[in-house]
Amino acid sequence: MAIERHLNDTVHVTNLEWFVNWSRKSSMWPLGFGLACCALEMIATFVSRYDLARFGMEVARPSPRHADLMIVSGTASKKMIPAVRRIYEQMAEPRWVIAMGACACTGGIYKNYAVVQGIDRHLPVDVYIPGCPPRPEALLDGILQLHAKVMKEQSIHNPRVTCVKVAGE
Amino acid sequence: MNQEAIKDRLTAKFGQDAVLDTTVFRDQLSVTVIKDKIREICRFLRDEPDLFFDFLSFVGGVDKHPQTPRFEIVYQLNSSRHKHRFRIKTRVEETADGLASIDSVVGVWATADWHERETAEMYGITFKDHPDPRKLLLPEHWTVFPLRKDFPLEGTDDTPDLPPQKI
Amino acid sequence: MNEQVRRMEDFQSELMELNLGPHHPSTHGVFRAVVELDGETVVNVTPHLGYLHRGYEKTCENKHYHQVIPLAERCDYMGASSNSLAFCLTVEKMLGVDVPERAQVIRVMFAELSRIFSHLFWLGTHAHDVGAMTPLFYNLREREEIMNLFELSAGGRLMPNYLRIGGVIQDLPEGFVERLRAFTEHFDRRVDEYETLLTKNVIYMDRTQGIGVLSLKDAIGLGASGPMIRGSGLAWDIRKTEPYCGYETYDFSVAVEKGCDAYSRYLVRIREMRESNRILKQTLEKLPGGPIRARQPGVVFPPQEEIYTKMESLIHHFMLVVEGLKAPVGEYYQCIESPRGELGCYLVSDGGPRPYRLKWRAPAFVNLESLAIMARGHLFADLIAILSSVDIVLAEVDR
Amino acid sequence: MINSYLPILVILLVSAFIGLAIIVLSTLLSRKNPTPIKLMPYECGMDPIGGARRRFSVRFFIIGMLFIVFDIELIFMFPWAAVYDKLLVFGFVEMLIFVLVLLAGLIYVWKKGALEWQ
Repeated sequence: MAIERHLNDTVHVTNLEWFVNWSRKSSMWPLGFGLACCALEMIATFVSRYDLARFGMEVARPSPRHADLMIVSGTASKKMIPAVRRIYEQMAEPRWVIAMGACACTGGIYKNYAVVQGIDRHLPVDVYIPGCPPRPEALLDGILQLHAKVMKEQSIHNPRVTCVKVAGE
Repeated sequence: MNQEAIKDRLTAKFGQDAVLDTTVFRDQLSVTVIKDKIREICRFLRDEPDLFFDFLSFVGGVDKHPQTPRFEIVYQLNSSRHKHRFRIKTRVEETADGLASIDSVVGVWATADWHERETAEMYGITFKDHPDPRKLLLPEHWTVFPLRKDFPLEGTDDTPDLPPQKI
Repeated sequence: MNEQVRRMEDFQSELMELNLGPHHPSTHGVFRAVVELDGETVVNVTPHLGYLHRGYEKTCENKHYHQVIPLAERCDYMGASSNSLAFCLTVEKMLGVDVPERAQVIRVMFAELSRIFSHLFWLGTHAHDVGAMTPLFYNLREREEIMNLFELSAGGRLMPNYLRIGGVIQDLPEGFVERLRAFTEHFDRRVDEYETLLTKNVIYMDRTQGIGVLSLKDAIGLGASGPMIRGSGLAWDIRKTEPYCGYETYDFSVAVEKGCDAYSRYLVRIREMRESNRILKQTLEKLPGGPIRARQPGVVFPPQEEIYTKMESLIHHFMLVVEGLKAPVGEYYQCIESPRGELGCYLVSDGGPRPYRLKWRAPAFVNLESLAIMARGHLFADLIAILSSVDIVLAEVDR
Repeated sequence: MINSYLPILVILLVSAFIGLAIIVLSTLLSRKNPTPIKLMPYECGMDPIGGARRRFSVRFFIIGMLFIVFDIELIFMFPWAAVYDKLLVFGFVEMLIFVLVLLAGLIYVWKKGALEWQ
């Protein structure tokens, strides 16, 4: 952040860091980005029974400009991957990625010509959630682990720089 | 009207040489017709009052690789009035420059548009005077025909993840 | 004011191309359409598909017959059990396997449950697209109940993977029948709740009546099936015309409307939910005892408990898993009435353990062809209502 | 005399402060990482077709104007509603006339067909 130039790691920076991490974690807005079957389980997690609103995340923003978290739920086909990369790049920092479901993690049961074998070939993924489709509890567990990861970030000392990976490296 | 009677109507109308082969399997009969007359046959099957096949379920391709002629186009027909089904097939030979071609039946059934576009991009069969011969399901920059038997399942290196970078 | 507007309009309105792109809240997945707009009226819609093309048919050609069932279920993740039913019926017709009575009734139960399952999600998202937010939460509450039923019987919530070639994987657990009976009893009142929200709602009627008109001639010409064609006046339901799985023994009526527009498709789907509920009640009464899978060594899996005790069952199971079943040479086309229309599975077999060619006749893919005709001339907001009235599932459209 | 206008001054200062604070803090604290793709307009993940500077149909502006007129009408009602009990019948009649004038405007616009799209 721009402010760290004046506050060279005095004690209150760590408190400020805790505060910044806490505020980011507790109001992380997911991007409404459902690709395939996992999208239905993601929607089931949003709605009243599993209730993602408990974590301040029930606002699924359609536009990447207002979203912090991209939950890639479903199969990223090779025709869709340029759009996925562009949407990720158009999200504002700080941004996180959850690969939900076997297809997003490793291509899942579709090991063929049409599917990208894992979203981490193109995007820096923070949390992988296995399952086809993962149960809503698994998605919630993945989100809680992401919150724990965000709390451990040094968002002021060396803020994360996340960018799209070079093609297929 | 059972399928044998439909086949006899076909042979009566288009002569014996139009119907090349008939296979019967578990109460379903499929007739292989000659490729050049496909559009007249389809129009006849649709317009004949007591056949009246006005509903085309799908147009599909089958790659019989070792055999020649290589490709087989399947037309699965259904009649909304008489509620009977029928299947006709044609064999299409892959010419030297690797482009098999057949007349398009979009004029007869409007639904054949997307079916033929998908069969074209998956097998490399061109449907003559098709109104909109663009790719349907595959990315634009691909030049492979995935559903052919000699195409590996995992894809080759000309099915890249990303289109060539437009710098 | 209006005349001056029209005069000014003539000389400068050129078309605006808008991208209703793959990532859009109201395209029910990754559907893309380039829409040419003249101000707010839609001049032309050209859909671009393939953003969820997963190579389903090519993958099936490299799988054994019983390995294709999970793939088939993921092809239409809203009505998963009806997909595996279509595939299993085709293979059983080719192999000449006759499924025991109890398994047939359970299959009808699961097919009707997945029809209600799919129509509920459609109703929620369709109402959401037209502006009504509440039905989504009502419908997903019922869906959770059906997911409990799927989970109770087969373990999977969304895609139970419960059917096998020759029957079903295991018998219904004890609590299933009581829970299903409780569901069927209170489901009719729930559908009345949805109807009070939408059917007589003036805003909803203005947004959907006369919108997306598909005449019967166009519908048949464009191959539309299921609620699309029943909303245009043709009472064609494959459960009635070509009954499978014992549907001829159930008494239900085909929901048909003459209106040809989005509102009549809504009415058709609502009545279909009620009819499915009626069928579910009848399946509960006539649920017979007996085995849940046919006994045909080398083709159908032997019962699970016999594998640990009997030697030849173990050998049959082992051979079936390792080498798969050998289907006779030939081709067969079997279609069923899925929640979206005529779901057909055309299977060509060359005698090997793998399907030589599997052509999946996806109703959503064919119904989507009529979008351009229906959307022309309407406002842009109506295009969204029409798209959601077609009820597309992108995994089935792009296969 | 002066202190009867003090509250208005306080309100103005506080609102200005809050508005400016939000703008200043967000520019100060936010991280700037403008990549060319991030600055491109977002069009559902695809390449944007055509620029944003183009000739729009006039009807959009008409509907925009009508909205502003009736929105301002509503804003005038807020302070009136706040002190409604002190204004007694006079305030009520005054607002009634104001609403009726605008109602006449609405009827005129409706009859001229400016609300329809065609």
